[in-house]
Amino acid sequence: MQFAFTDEQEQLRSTVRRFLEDKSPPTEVRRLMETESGYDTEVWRQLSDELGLTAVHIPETFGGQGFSFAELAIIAEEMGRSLFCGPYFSSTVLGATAIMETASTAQKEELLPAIAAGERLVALAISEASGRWDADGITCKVRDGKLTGTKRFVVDGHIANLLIVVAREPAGEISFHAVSADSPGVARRRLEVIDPTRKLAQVDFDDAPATRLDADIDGEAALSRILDLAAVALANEMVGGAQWLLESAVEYAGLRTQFGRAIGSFQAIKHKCADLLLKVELAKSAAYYAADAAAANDPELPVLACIAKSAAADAYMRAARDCIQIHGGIGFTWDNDTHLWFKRAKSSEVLFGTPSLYRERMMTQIRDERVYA
Amino acid sequence: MQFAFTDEQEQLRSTVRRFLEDKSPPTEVRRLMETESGYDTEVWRQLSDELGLTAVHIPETFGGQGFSFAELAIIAEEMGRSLFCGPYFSSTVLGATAIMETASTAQKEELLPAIAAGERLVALAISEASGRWDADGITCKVRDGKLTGTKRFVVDGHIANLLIVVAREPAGEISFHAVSADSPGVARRRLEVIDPTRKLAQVDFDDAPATRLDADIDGEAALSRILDLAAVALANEMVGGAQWLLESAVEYAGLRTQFGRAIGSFQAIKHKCADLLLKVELAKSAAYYAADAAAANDPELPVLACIAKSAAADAYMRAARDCIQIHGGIGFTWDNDTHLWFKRAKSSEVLFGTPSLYRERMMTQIRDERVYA
Amino acid sequence: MNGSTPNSPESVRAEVRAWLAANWDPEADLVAWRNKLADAGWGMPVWPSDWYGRDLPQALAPVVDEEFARIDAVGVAKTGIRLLAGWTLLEHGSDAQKESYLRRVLTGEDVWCQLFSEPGSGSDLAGATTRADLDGDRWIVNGQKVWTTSAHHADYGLLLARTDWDVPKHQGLTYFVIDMRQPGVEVRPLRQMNGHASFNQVFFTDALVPSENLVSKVGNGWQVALTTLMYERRGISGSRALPRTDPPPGQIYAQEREETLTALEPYKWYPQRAGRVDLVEARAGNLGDDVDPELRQEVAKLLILSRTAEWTARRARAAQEQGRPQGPEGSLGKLAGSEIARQASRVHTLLAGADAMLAGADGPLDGLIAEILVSVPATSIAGGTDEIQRNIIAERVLGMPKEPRMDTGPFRDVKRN
Amino acid sequence: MNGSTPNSPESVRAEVRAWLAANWDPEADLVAWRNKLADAGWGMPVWPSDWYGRDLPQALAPVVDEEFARIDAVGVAKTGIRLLAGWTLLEHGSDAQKESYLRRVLTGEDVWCQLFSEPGSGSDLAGATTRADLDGDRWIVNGQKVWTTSAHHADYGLLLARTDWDVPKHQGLTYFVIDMRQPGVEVRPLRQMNGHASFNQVFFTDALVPSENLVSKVGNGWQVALTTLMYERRGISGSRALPRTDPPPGQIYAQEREETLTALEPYKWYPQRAGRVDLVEARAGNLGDDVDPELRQEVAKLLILSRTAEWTARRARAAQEQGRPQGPEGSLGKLAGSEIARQASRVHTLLAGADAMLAGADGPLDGLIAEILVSVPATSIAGGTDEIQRNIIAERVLGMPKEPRMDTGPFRDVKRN
Repeated sequence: MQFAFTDEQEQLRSTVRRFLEDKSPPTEVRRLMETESGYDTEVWRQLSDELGLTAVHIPETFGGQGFSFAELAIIAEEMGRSLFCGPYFSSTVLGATAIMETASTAQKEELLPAIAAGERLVALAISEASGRWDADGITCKVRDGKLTGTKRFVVDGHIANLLIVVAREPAGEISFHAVSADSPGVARRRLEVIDPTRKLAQVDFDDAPATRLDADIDGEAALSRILDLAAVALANEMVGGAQWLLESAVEYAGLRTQFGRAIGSFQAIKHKCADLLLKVELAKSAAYYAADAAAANDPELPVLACIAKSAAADAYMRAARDCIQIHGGIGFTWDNDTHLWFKRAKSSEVLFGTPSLYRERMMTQIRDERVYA
Repeated sequence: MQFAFTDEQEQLRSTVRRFLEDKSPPTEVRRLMETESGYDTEVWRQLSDELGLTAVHIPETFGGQGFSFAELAIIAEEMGRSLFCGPYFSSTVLGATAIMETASTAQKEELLPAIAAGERLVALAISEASGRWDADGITCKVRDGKLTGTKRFVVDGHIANLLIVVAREPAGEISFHAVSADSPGVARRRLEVIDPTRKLAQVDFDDAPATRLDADIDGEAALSRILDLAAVALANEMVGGAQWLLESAVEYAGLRTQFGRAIGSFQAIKHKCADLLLKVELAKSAAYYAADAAAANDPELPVLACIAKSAAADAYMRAARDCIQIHGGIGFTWDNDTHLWFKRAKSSEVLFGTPSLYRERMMTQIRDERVYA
Repeated sequence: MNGSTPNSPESVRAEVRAWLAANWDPEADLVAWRNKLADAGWGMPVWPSDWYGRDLPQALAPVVDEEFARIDAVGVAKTGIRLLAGWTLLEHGSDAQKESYLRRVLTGEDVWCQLFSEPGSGSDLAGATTRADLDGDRWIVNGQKVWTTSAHHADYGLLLARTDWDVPKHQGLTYFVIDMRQPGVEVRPLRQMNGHASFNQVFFTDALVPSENLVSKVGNGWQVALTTLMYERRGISGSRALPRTDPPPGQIYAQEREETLTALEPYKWYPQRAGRVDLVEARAGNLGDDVDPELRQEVAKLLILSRTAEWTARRARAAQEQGRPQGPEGSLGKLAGSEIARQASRVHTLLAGADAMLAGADGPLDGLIAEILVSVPATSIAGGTDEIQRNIIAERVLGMPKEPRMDTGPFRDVKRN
Repeated sequence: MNGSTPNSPESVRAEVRAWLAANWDPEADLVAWRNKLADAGWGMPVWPSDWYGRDLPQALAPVVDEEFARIDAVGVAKTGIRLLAGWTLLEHGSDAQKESYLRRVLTGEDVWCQLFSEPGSGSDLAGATTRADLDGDRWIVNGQKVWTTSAHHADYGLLLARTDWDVPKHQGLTYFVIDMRQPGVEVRPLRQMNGHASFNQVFFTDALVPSENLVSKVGNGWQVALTTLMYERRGISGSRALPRTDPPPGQIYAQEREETLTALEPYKWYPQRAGRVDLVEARAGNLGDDVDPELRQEVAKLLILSRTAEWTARRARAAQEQGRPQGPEGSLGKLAGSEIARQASRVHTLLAGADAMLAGADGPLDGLIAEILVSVPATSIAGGTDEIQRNIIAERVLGMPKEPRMDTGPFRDVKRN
């Protein structure tokens, strides 16, 4: 397992950070979050065409760059840092990954190149009204290539061209399906969300034509693995956001003067920041380690994903809370940027499951390991 | 429900505090905790004869003073504050209360006067090797007036004259029995404990002669109520100890100078103390409220006992930890008194059940209320 | 008759009851009725008889309240900060100021706002840098205030401004009543992260205050402000009063309800800010083991916090009522409230699960949960941050030593934003 | 040959391997072998070739360690604080001092102790008030030190004492080597709350230090002490080294084992102080729903803390090995350790339940759990309290502004205990 980024990875990080600092400053985030689509097509084009970020972890045979999940995680972290508004998490992280895990070679050849090019946007539809993300929560039915049911919490589901839908076969097993967003029987509605920088949709399927992704896999195991990978990418995105909040809090504490002193010279503020740094650094270690495990197909991934997701969620929420508190009243205003990250933190905290569910899952997996090992 | 102590109660508190400050300073606590019996018989005599504290909540018809559980709780709080070493908690709080809840009038007439006079020491034996305190944990068997089994965690079981033992009848129900400590078939052994100011014993019964306490009651309900009362008394004892620790920490922080300032002028210390004060005051409110409910036979007692015990345990442990931390290295030495209270806090945290078990019990009871109300 | 009655609870009760029987009319006009209250002194009976009161001791005030409540009689205006203005002017104002303002404070005809906080002085109120410079017989005010509630419809403001920069900061402040309806005063709403705009920023550009509007004397502003703040801490400010549910028939109730609703409009989210423990209470008996594994413990912790905080507040009140010295319980409520709000937010998140991502009509309880989640961060800041509360508790309740101060010299030389 | 070899990993490896092949003998006498190591420079190869080393760059030290480990060869003495003494004297000592002490530091023949902390200066080490007064060609020492490990069998102490009371506190300290075996030095064990006595109090009553034992120069003691502390933070101090389990046959292993056991005797509880997460790890796969309702979550939190702290430490090391600037990860270990210990204590309590009340032979794991519970409070204090660590992290890592200081004047006038 690697504990340091390679020079190439550091360079990738710098490139992405420079791009996002230029293209996704808070003013742009504020502009885009008020739009219906939620992103800027020109920036998306640059990100795809010029930087090739949409292709990063897709194999070269399918039009990708053939890097690993570790590089994807670095990009996610930087996007979390800048609160980038765009369908990267939905299409590249969730959508492309789901296809890579469940589609046949022929299907990959058909679907992935346009995704790698950033031309086709995919959304992954798992959760339903119950808000569960595991196989037991899947009640959407598929029969004879027709899909019926309702999916909720579909990230960027309102703008995707293609939907990857997890459904239940008549015999009861879980399977993955590609559904074109403009098919008959598909109705999409954007949901009102707490975090306007990440749009969610509800998608209703009524006998919608669906193509089963037919790699020879166990659907439940694939869902589980896709969720592990999603959690790891999200964890990396979250630590990026947490780091931004920490830096913002420390900077403000150094500038803001009360009682004739910078407030950062008061132990109440100083020690809060020190504790926060610890929490953020531990979460980063978990996120990086899990990303490396994902890249290396490490069998410990399920446990590491749980650690990464819960540590990152707790650190991000703590960072958001502390950053507002250190800013005082100003931190609670709309004009101050902190709340943008706060809302992303809150939304990410529960996406794919709460920290306590992930901890419980970790304990179950540790037990399984012992029992079956 | 009362939210203030009466003048009489305040006077009782002052009397008890003065007595304990005189008779139970830390030097005495240190002396007695190293003895086998764990208490000073002359102080015990004064406490019983002169102050009548052993009689406080026992009805006048049985040789007591006829005060309520609220007065008992005040005494417990003061004893917790001074870490009084003596069989008050075991004999007066647990033993006498158990007899009052489970014995017939004739048995009370026989047993209680000597207890009220402080001449007979009773110990209550509930828990066994499993460490459980509920009815399901009772495996000691009684048949034809003979008791067999092993009890652990019997507070002052090594010095009591009389043991009140919870056992299971052949038909499966729970019953309470009086067993003379010097009966054949009774073997007692003092256990090594973390808190030397509260001694625990293991008692083995091998066909020991036992007299069933035969009030017309449901044994399981009685056990539950006795444990509620025990938890409330212990909660009051704990907040007394927590208050001592808080005062000790604040006092030391005002005296100790580092970097040219009293350490209490640093926000790190100051804010820790403010947070601790909040925790201790909330726990006190819970302990007082629950004691009042116990005195008033309030049907909400089971929920209130859970709140009081868990709040007091958490506040006491926090106070103990913070008091050591504020004292720094000196707080970790044997010669500093803080560890005496720390160990009592740790021991009390788990006596009758951990705070999380009490919280779980609270939730179960809230549910039961809703379901059956 | 004012002041001549022997003040026993019975006599006061008989007197107010008789007066109400003779005067109360649910169909009266609100302002006319309140003028009657001011004349009789029953609206603020603890105020001096010279100024719309009856010299009643505080301990007897509940008797009067009870009699009003018994027949649902309407009292003087209490929303907003007008009563803070009333109390402050009563203690520090000139007779002319009392004459000008107090009656309309009670009738509710004038709206008041408090102009203390500034962008550069939040926790450190005494660090205000809004300036007032004497120019003949008037003061010229320049600067900026913030977190001002009701400023957008206020007639008058309680203004704390710096008039001397060469003395230590607490000594260079002066307290004024400023007319808010003048060209030099600009009020802009301040939007919060939860989307509401309960507060305003107020900009002063050569705004004018006539000399007679100076309260107390030049340089004594901090002392006067402390009076206002003391009454604020005692909860005199009525911003959290709720409108009557199901008001009885009668014109006066309709008028009062409209007044309350207008005053409360910006504060609709205040209950959400506090965490809405009531919503958790309602579900607590209903949480099985099929829910989030941490939920039952976290709910229990929340209920324990919230109940013990309530009991602690009652202990403080009971001690006060018994005339015992107030224990530490009284100062702890605000800090406890922050913990409760945070824990409630945690519990609502666990309860909602994925639904915690949704807001508005799509969100749980029609968006109420989302509003809680994005409002609770205000609780540990508004009205004094947790950090300031801990300082106060440690220093004033526990008697711990103060921090060395860096702002005791002439204000001109104090480091500031 | 010293210093003349081109320093490639391969050449160093070949060289040390050849030397060991020629010299290593498991039946050698421990001190004789270490004298040989000192002569050849392989015991501390990064030390200068003039002083028992080989001028090797730090980056190549692991190669030498690997070769020693490969054949289980014994190294120089590392227990106690003797290597801190070695490094400090190497940097600041006179040639005569190096000549007198360094060799026996490496052979382990002399035991050293560190005399910095005092009852009145714990967090504030520079506030020491033990005094050294010059009397002809010797210094007379009076005062009291505390938290001194190994003082009861030490030959020499590293003493920080005040020699000038009229300058600011950091400037009035001087660093000495003091002979511990003299009548003016009294060592008393200091018992801790867990019953162990790992530390000592040391009382000086007209103890004597000859002038030649002054390290560096008068008034430069704080700078020298910082060197000692820096090496201590780098983990050079060997107090936590464990004795070999299953040592191979050979006289030298027996001698080494005895040395280690003696040195470690007072520290047997150190693993318990850290919380013994290993004991929880061993049971983590085995916790059903029949246990305490909070336990699974609390165990998960502990394992997450402990694993992420370990990965964070490895990130720091990896960055260092790559020659990248060390990130903040390095400074955080101690603070993380405190949190881990506290959380471990919590978990052990929940796991043990009622058994947590028992100790010694009656307690779980033969008293080990009880020892954990009464030892963890030391973790957040020893070696710098959590509060001091947070200051350091905030100021040095995050670059936050320092607090105003109250102790910058002449030490004589600084408020102290």
